[in-house]
Parts: sequence; structure tokens; C-alpha cells
Amino acid sequence: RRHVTRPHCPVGMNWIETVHQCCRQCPAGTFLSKPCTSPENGPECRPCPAGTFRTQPNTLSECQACYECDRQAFQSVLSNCSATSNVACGCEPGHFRDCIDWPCSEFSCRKCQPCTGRLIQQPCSEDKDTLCDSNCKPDFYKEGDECRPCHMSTLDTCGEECQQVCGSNNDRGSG
Amino acid sequence: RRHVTRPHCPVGMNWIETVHQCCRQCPAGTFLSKPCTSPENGPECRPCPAGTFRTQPNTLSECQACYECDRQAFQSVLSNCSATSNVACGCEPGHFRDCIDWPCSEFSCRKCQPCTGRLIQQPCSEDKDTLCDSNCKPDFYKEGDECRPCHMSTLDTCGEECQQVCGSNNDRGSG
Amino acid sequence: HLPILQWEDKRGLAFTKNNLSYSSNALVIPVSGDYYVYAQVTFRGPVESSTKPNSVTEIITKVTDSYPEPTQLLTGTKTLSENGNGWFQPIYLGAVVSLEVGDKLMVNVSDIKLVDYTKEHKTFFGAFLL
Amino acid sequence: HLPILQWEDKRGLAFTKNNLSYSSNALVIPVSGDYYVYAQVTFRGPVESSTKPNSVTEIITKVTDSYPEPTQLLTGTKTLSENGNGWFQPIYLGAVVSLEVGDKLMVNVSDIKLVDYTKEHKTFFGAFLL
Amino acid sequence: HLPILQWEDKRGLAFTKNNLSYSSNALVIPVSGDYYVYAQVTFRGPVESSTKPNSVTEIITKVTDSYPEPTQLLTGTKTLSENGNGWFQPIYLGAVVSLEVGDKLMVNVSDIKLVDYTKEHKTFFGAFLL
Repeated sequence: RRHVTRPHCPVGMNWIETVHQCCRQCPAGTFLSKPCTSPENGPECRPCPAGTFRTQPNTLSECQACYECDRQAFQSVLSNCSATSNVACGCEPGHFRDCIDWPCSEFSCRKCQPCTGRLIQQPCSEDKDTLCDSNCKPDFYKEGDECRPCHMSTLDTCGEECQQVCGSNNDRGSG
Repeated sequence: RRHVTRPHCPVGMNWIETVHQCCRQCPAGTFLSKPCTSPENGPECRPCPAGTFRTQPNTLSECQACYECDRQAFQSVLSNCSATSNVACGCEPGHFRDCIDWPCSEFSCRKCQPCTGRLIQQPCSEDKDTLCDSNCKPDFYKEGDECRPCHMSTLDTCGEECQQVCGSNNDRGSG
Repeated sequence: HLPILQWEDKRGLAFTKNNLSYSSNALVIPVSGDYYVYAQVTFRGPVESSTKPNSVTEIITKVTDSYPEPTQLLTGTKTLSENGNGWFQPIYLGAVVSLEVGDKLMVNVSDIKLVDYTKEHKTFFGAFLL
Repeated sequence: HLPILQWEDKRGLAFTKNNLSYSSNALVIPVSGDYYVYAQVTFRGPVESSTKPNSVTEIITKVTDSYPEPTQLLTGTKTLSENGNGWFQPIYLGAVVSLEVGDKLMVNVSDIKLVDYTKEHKTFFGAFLL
Repeated sequence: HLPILQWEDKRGLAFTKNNLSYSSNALVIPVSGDYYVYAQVTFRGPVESSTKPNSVTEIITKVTDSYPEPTQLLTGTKTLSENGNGWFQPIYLGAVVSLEVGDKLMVNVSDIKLVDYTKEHKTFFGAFLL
């Protein structure tokens, strides 16, 4: 077969099929616009056009298109695309990264839960939702899995749980 | 470039690439079977074969295939396909149109809900389910979100709600 | 065997040419070679009689005089997790297969009542010689 | 009509050649013949404003000077059964269609806000002459 | 990087010709040009060890001597809304890409344990020169 194995080029050089010789690589941030005429003289390299990039030295004829951050899905730009690096996306404030796949190249930004009426065990972070304390803050009583403020409770809505927590407050006529 | 812009034809005529001239359009319900030999004499137009249609004058070489109504999914034919119009589908009696997409080109026909034991606020229509009254008809009592007839209730199945509504009837030993 | 779909081969967008012909529910191969064969079936429900299906399957099969049984060339199987009301599920299949003159290509489906046959641009089938 | 997608035709993996050109959101057919036309749209949600959609649709349409209305060539409609959080749904369509010189090919979608435009290898559109 | 699938290239429906060869999990491009590249992976579950996945991904990548990193050419990502019991999810990808002689094409998947490798007509991969 014609091309069983490709001839090896010295480090920093790649085999260019069209000119049948090794050419020096173009630096990161550029692409090969014209192959070298001989291994000694350099190839013609041109900078990646806007919206494209190359992170590594290469002998490719085009640069890779930048990704875009998913603004409609609450993503934010951590760092813009440059000639040598792709865009990096995170989540807008008040949202955390909910990974769809591993290694989290696809993720959706979900709203951090507010922990109303509870103490925050762990604040919302880049990739983890807020961790709320399991029981309610003082002056809050449990209703299902919600914590309600005592002062909002009225005599007839103040069930057993509420009595226990807020009972004494009502006597003192607060709220 | 060879074909930068296509020469403009007078109203009622289209450019025909194969004969390089403008030809009169074939009327709706027909298609172009042979292009005109010169703009003055007409093209040969043939009627759309059964099962196909064209709603507009055209110089196309075939007619569009008619859609079919989805009989297995309770759709009914509102108007048949003709040479100049596609089939129009609706829902069989007792079903309403549940749009899958906008503008409702895809829809499934769902059974209208019966409002057993309730008054009908709004009857089932082409594209809306029956709207049932929220409370039960006289002589019906609420059980979960269903309305049950009093006469079907027995002493032990007649809970609190039922007592309230049907209580007096039971004394009179009706049903 | 699974039910075989029937196809329109002349009207609307449908056509056959280069001797590739359609007869008794099959595309008939006119000359041996490698073909890109493809088909999309849009499944939809619920339908009257059928119980709630938990999956739909589309298979492109080859029937040849040299072997008594059909050969499954391409298969798409999808489980359904749609709840009660209306659902749609398109399955597209396509690949290069080596075929002999006279071979017949057909499309089988798990349940013919679930096939959306109402619009030609939702369910289609074809092949071309490379 | 449904919204029409715009495409990148030069940067990264995108390219046009053999006189197949891209202008005002459409691939323009340079010579009459049979083309294999294909497109994939990756839909994703939830997104800010839009209500919870119950389906997504991708349609490849043809516009021609010979007829005042666009023709739907290929359609993929999928109902969504994803619950609250993040969901992805790719739809691929491809088939052979007969086209005339000057015909324009476009991709329409049910809701443009649901289209994942962030990576060129997830949503793409193309055609080649047989 | 994501796991790379291995393929059968001789037995059954599989074949390579016109110098397009298969070696170390990749299709090797024999001559520069535009190729229609396609692959379908059928994913299925549940499987023993893996936790309940919430998505599956298939990526066709290109490796070239001219660049130290693989390039993602085509990607299909689908979130799973299937409940506990058995599920199937096919993902088909296909498009035209420009390739150079010596380029290598591979298929990566999000989780190799979820790939249905049992039948050759459910999971397949190929390419042809235009």
C-alpha cells in the first residue's frame, strides 16, 4: 500500500502531504496558510480570524470555531475566546452548575435554593446548590418541608408544630 | 458568477431555466408538464393527479402530495383534498384538539371529559376540553375530586362530606 | 416477521430513477454495489386500539434470492417514556451497505398502527449508489 | 411561518464549495439535480422566558421562484417528557430530494430560543450533489 | 478524553474498501477530500455498575498529525427521562467534513458500559468520499 507509514519529522515539524516534506509548525493562535517550500524556510502562518482559535502549534489550514456561552440558559462568560484559547463559561450569580454529562462539558445553570427560614449550612457555590440546615431557624416553624415565620401565623393556622415553636411568642403578643 | 441574478419575468410568468425564457404560470390545481417554446405561447399544464394538489399558480413539474387525516388517532376529515387544496383535519365528535406544537399543525384528539356529577360550565369545543363546574350537582357528594351520586352511597361509605349533602335523602330511604 | 411499510413512489416528493424501482413494498436494486440506504419513520400515539407501547422499533431489512431469510441491515429501537397524552418519536437510520443486483430493501416497524403516515416529509425511505 | 435558523458558512468546520453558496439564511442550489440534504439541530432547555414546551420541531424547507409558498421537505417532531431540570434533544434529518438551479434550502425550528447554538458540532446543516 | 469505541471491520455487514482502512479503533483516510461521515450508537440500560445516568453522548472525532488534540466533528447529546426499568436510546450522526490523507476518525461515547454492542445493525460507523 502507498502510504504504509508516514515519514517521521523532527520535533516541531509536521509532514505536509501536498508538498511531500516536513514543515515547521505554525505557532498557537495561527494556522498554516501556505506550506513551506523546503524544510529550512518557514511555512506562511496567518493569525486565527476573529471567533476562531488554536491552542497548540499546528499545520492546519483553518482554526477551530470558538464555542459560545449559553446566555439564555443563565450561563456567563468566565473568559472570552482569544486566538489561543476557547471561551470559558460558568453560571450567572445566584445559579450553580448542574452537570449533564461527565466531564461536565455540558451543564445547565440552576437557581440556588434560598433556604427561607433555615440556616445555611453551605452557601451556593460554582457547582453545588446551597445546603440548608434540616431544621428551621428560631422563630420559624415547620410546615411540610417549608419553614414559616411565627409572626405570620394566626391562631387558627398555627397547628401543633407551630404551637410548640411559636406558642410562647403569641402570648407575648408579638407581630 | 454565471447566474448572478435571474432575469425578472413579468407578473404571471416565471423564468424556466431549461428553456432560458419566461413562461406563463400554470393555474392552481395543475402543474407544468412541458415548458413554453416562447413566452407568447402557453406552457403545457396538466391537472394534478388524484391525491395531489397545488393551491397557487406555478411552474413546478409536480404537485404536492395531500396530507392524510390520522383516523387511528380520532382525527376526522373536515374537507377532502382537492386539486387546489390540501385535506383539512379535525377531531371526531367527543374529542377536542390538543395542540402539540404551534401553530397547531400537529395535534392529537383527546376525549372530552364527561363532568360526571357536575354541571357543565363550558361544553367541549373544537380546541378546548369541557369545562366542568368545580362543585357537584345536587344529589351528588364530593369524594376526592370526583362527584358521586347520593343514591349510590351506603351508610358505611357515606363519609362526612356525603352526610352533609345526602344525609336528609338517606332518612327518606330513597334509592 | 414485523409488519412491512408500504411507500408512495411517484406522487409529491417521491421519485425513483437510475433503474432503482419500487415494487411490492420494496426498493429493488438494479446493479450490484455499495449504496447509502436511509429511512425515517415518525411514530406517534396514543392510538385507538393499541395498548400503551413501551417502545418503538424501525428496521431496514434486505431480502435476497440467495438466502431464505431477511437480513436486518439497520435498526433503531427507542423506549417511550411519554405519559398519557399525545407523543411523537422520529427515528432516522442511514448507512452504507453492499448490495447485489435483485436484492430488495424494506422497512419493518414494531407496530404499524403507531406509524405517522399523514405527511410525506415525516416518514420517508431511500437509497443511492455511491 | 416558523423561525429560520442562521448559519456560519466559513469559520471552523463550516465551508461551501462546488458553487453551492450560502446567502440570507439559505443554501442556494447552483445546478439542478438530486441532492442528499441533511441537518441536525440540538434543542436544549430550560431557558429563561419560554414556557415549558411540550415538543420541538425541525423542518428543512425549499423556497423556489416557481412557487409562492415554501415546501416542507423533511420534518422531525419530538414531544418532550423531560422534567424540570436541564434537557438536551438532538434531531437529525437527511434524505435525497430533487432540486432545481436557484432553489433555496432553509432550516426552520419550532422555537429558536430552544436551539443550542453554542458548539458547531452539535447543530449543523448541509447538502451534496449525487 | 471520553472512551473510544472499537469496531468490527470484516465480519458480517462490516467492510472497508477503496483504501479506507481501519486500525487501532480508527478509520484512516487514504486520500484528502470531502467525506460523508456517519455513526449510530444505540445506548441501553440499566446496567449493573453504573449509577443512573442522566444523559448519553456520542461524538465523532478526528485525530490528525497536524494537531496534538482531537477535533470534535459531530456530537449528539440526549438527556434520559426513562424511569427505572429498561431503556434504549439510539443516536445517529452524519455530515460532510473535509479530511486530509492520514486523518483518523473515531467514535467516543460518554459511558462505554451503556453501549449496546450486541447486534451489528444497532451500532455502526462509516464514511464515504464524495
